[in-house]
Amino acid sequence: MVEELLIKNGVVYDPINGVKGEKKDICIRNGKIVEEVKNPKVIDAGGRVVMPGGVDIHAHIAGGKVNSGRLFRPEDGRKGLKAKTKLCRPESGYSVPNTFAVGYRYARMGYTFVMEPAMPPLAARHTHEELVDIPILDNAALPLIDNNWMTLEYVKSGDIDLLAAYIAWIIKATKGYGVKVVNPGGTEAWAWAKNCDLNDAVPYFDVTPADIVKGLAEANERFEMPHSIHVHGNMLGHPGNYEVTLKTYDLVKGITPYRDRPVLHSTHTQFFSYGGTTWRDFESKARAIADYVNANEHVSIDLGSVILGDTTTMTADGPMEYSLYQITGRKWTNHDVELETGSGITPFMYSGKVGVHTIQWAIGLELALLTRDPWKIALTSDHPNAGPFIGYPILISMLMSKKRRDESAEEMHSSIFDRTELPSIDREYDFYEIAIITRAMTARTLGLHEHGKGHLGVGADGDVAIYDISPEERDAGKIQKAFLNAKYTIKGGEIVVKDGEVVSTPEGRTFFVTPECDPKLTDEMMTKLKEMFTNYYSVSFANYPVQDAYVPNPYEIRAPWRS
Amino acid sequence: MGAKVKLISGRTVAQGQNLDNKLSEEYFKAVALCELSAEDMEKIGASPGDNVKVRTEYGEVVVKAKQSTGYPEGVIFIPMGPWANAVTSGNTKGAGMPQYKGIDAEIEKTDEPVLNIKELMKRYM
Amino acid sequence: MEELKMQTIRLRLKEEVMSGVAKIPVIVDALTPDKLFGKSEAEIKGVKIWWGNREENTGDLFEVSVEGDATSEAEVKIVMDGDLSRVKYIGAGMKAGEIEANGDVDMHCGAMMRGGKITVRGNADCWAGCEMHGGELIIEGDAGANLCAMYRGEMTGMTGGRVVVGGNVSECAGQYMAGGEILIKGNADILAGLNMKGGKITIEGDAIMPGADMTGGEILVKGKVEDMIPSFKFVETTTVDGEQYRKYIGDLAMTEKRAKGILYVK
Amino acid sequence: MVEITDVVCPLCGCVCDDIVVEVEDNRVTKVRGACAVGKSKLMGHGRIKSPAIRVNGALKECSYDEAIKKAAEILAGARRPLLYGWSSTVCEATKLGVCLAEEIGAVIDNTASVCHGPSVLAIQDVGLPSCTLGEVKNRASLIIYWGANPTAAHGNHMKRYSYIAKGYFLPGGKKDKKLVVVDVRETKTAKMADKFIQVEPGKDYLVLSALRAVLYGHEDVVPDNVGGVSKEDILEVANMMKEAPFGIIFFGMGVTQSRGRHNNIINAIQVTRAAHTHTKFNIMPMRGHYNVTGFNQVCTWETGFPFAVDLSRGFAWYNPGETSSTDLLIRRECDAALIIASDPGAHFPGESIKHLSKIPVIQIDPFANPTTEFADVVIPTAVSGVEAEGSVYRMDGIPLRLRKLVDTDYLSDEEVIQAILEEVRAIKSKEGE
Repeated sequence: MVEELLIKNGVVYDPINGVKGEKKDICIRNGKIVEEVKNPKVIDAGGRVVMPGGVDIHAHIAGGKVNSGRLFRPEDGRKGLKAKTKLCRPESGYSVPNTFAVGYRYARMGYTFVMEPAMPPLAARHTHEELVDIPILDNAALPLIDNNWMTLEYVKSGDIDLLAAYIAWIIKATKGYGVKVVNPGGTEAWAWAKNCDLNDAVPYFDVTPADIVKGLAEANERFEMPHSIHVHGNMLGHPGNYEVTLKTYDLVKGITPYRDRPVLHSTHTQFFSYGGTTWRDFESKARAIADYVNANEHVSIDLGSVILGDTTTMTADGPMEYSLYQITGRKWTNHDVELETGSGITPFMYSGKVGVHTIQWAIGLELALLTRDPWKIALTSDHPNAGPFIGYPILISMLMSKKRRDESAEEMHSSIFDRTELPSIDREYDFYEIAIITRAMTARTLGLHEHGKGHLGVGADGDVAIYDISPEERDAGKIQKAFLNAKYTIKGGEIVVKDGEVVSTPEGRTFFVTPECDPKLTDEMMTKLKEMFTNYYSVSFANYPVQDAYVPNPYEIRAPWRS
Repeated sequence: MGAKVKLISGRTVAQGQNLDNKLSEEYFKAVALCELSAEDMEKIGASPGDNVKVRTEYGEVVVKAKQSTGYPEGVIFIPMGPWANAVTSGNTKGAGMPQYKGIDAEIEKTDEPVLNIKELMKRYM
Repeated sequence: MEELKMQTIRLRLKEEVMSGVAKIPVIVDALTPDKLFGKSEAEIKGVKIWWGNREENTGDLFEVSVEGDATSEAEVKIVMDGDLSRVKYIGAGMKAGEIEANGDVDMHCGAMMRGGKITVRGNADCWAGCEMHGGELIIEGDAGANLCAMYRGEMTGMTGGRVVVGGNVSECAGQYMAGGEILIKGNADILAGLNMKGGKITIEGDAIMPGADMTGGEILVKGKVEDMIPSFKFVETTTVDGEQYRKYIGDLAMTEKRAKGILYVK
Repeated sequence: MVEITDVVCPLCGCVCDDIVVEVEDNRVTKVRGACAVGKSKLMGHGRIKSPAIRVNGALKECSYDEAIKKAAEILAGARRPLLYGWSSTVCEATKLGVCLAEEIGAVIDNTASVCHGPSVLAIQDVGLPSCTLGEVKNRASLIIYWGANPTAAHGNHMKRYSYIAKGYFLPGGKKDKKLVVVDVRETKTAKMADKFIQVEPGKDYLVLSALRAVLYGHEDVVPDNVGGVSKEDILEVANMMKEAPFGIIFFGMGVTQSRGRHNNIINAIQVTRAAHTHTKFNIMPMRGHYNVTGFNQVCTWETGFPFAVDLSRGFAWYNPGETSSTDLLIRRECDAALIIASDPGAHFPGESIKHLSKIPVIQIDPFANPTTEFADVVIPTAVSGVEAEGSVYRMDGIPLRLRKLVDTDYLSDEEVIQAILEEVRAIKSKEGE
């Protein structure tokens, strides 16, 4: 590893530090950003765009569900085949790439951190085994906590402190990062082939999804958690669901976050911004969602923007995947996880010739363009649900070029003109705003900016992306190309990508949070938890928590109890 | 006197208990046998403990006869292992999986001995 | 009319390639008429092909000779001789021209081909004509499993072209077939036309469990049908080419909405 | 004496993790809670004493270093090597195995190839509506074993997870449940069933198609007898499926290894999908070895494909039927093989063994077995789950960590593969010079 690095002549976009396209040197020593260096290796950025390493807030890259997707789609594997090189291991897959391809491809795009957003606690070891096998990227994973019987019981009895104790235990036991919610209550109902709307009673448990969301948001704020609850709400993908979405946001409005951040992160919001009553009168309600986000401070969103083409959809939202499979008739995998969660997977093709897909495609972009403050928005495609992450550069070019959007719209189904307002939006993102939605906002929303990610201030990690493009460039094609293959990606002070090729493959670190709960509450919760294990789990309590061996490169963040 | 049968193979408890002990007498006793119905037993004029020769398109092997209930006439069972595989087809028909079950076979009573594992493996070398 | 020019490229696999204890396969998708068109004998000898885990020069594995000239890909004919039983991907992906393989050929012969003609004077192993889109594949002997089917996980097999098998075919011939024609002069092992959604399969001999999970296309069995799939619906007795057949539609195991396949049985 | 609780059993795909073991003088002396087969495994058997290399037809003892060096020479020189086995070892070893396969351009394959490989092919066609075993325990009021005989192969399966287990919604255990068994013979499992369906060998496919037709409302087209099963019985099973709020099919090698192979499984999964139009229905393969699933998981996330992966051209090519072990051997494609934690000598068809016995074979295993009879290099290792720890995956994909119960002087599988890999790299870099 080079001990000192100096990046000269870069035009730097570092939103967390307010650096807005300034010509600025960046100094790195021993993997961290420093004021100055003495005897550095010098990279001449030659007036190119320089940003902190990308931080993805939500991409399904590791774990049982992702691997089931790979396993049942050898035809997808066949699409991305690349032979091994002296340095790199073989790549496979397009929408469900193998672990090595995940690391290399993200690094080529200038990303250095990715959040795996759906870890079934019972299978957490699996997620970590894959994360370890993803080269280069720092990472973390969010355990699913909302359909767990322990959660349902405590929400039902209203014991938010005990719920917090359970959250603390399960985040520690899974070496997880925060609280993930996926179709609260609906996933439990799916165990009986049913589903739940926001105010339906969950079968046998006598709570509603609304109770669960509120309870978890309150419990999460009992600690100094770096991230808010991360919510995939009810009725994902259903026409008319935007009202459910807004009601869900309203549930947590009064809750005070422990620090200056939202109390609810609404993920892949494109899938939750639907109007109409059926697929026939389906339309965009991105405006309604954006208006809400514009007017409130307690919600952040990521886009879940569609990338046209074939992909593999996968989520813990089992009933949603079943509906999708009924539409397509293609292969369908479902995997319900005892006492905790579920999941479904089915391939899907987004086509610009299909009205519904076209509207979905427009909604993601509308959300980004109609929400005024980019600090509330993250760029995602909910990889691979709305399309594989390798399509991010396409999305970036769309946001930066009205011309490109118009050209695309011309080729697409006419519903883009009558069911969305995308064609009438003139706004174009600049590089600074792109830097916000791809690294600064995401790092800040995850609380990672306090741990060296998403910015280039002194003390930050030496994670830098240099894109082969000048700040004046407006050509969408050139923008897309530049963001696909970085000129340089530097990770922890080490050059990992040069001219779009991976040149070194250091191991990534896994970030996890240790919530510190009141021991009395923990003891009380533990009695109930052990009963669950004795009677209903199929594994023993002692074999459940993720052993240290699964996190060989740990980065621990402590989250003290707020008494 | 022979009989035409379908041969299947599969796991048994005793076979499983000796998986790590295959060169032993216990494994031999557990696996070098053939379970069949009383009807088939009678058809070939064999009594429990007699040796039976099983012949298929792919080879032949001698195993001990064991009368068992639960088998329809014309279905015989050899526990998974080297004796069953001596007569199993390797043709996977493009699926990767040999057909271990439902192989057309002929059985007859024989005075030939049951080969032990070393003798059996020698046949391949 | 101007006489069609022809170029003949002869490739004879050297004996020593297949004479070891192991018969390590040679992969020849780089040796199609369209890819070799315009190359000199020396250049053909230098074309890299895989033999096991190493790349070799074609000239090191094959005796190569070239006669005549060609002005287009269509005028190139490749004649392959020697022990071809471990030579894979003969004519795979070819777009034009002709290949004649004298002997039994290995897997993937004619896979993904789009045009031209392949004649196999012997048997072809599994995946012959797999995901074929056009052209003509004649197999004079038997064909292995998954003839004109798809690779793992794909939902579409053969989409076009014509295939004739002189002998018998193994399991799952024409799986997920969506177009084109297959004529089988011998018998078909289980599940011919599995998941078929278009195109036509004619089986002159016997068939076992044909047409399972069909959603389209047509299968005609001139011989006996053993183990008829129990979820087909008898429609009527009808005459095809002067002979009486029982016409079924199916497969109702795919739901009524999707059961649009037609199966003719004697 | 030391008592160790919550021991994870390294035998079958059930991976029971509530076993209690007593250890005295560094030996397992007592096992509680395991089935007969699992207990036998944990108690242990005679071992291969030393690494050995075959010289003039006889195995000659040698050091680990010598055996590893010889193994590396064989593999580095091979044009089409096969790395087979991997189902009775831990994922950590498999990871290194994939790396070794890349390094030497090998085919890597596991015992799924001759077990539930067809199930994988089926999943690749239609997917797998399934769940974890705890879901079955807590919710499944209808349990169907199809071509599976857990009383012989998965001793604790019914007790811990299915028919006999008590669960949250089924507190009465088997009183609250129904058991259906479909098999060609009346096994012990079949004798316990509420309904036993005896099908003719090789006719499962037909019965499954008929069942689907009935579940989709087309009983009118189904003939009176399908594959030896009466229409009446088919209708009865279909009704039981429709009426159960949560049901599951467990299937075994009775369907994967008989005529139809993977297509039987596709059809069984299609039955599950058809049943799902009425109620909640699931299906799960009864995976054999304790980590056969783990290999498939690791191989999938590392190469993109679950087994039978050919890395000879530097990228992964997956095509069971071509790249699967029995085919490679019958077709005489391989010129060397490394066999680890498995025994093709006992479990492959004779035609495959014939070729295997003629090429250089490296065997890595704690125990002597028929493969040892012709292996050219024999490398004994620690018993995973007794003498070495590591990651394994249960039949339902749940990852667990095997424990180390006693000390050993044997190297672990992981250490041996690592050493071979390093040796191979050294040879290759010398060649490169």
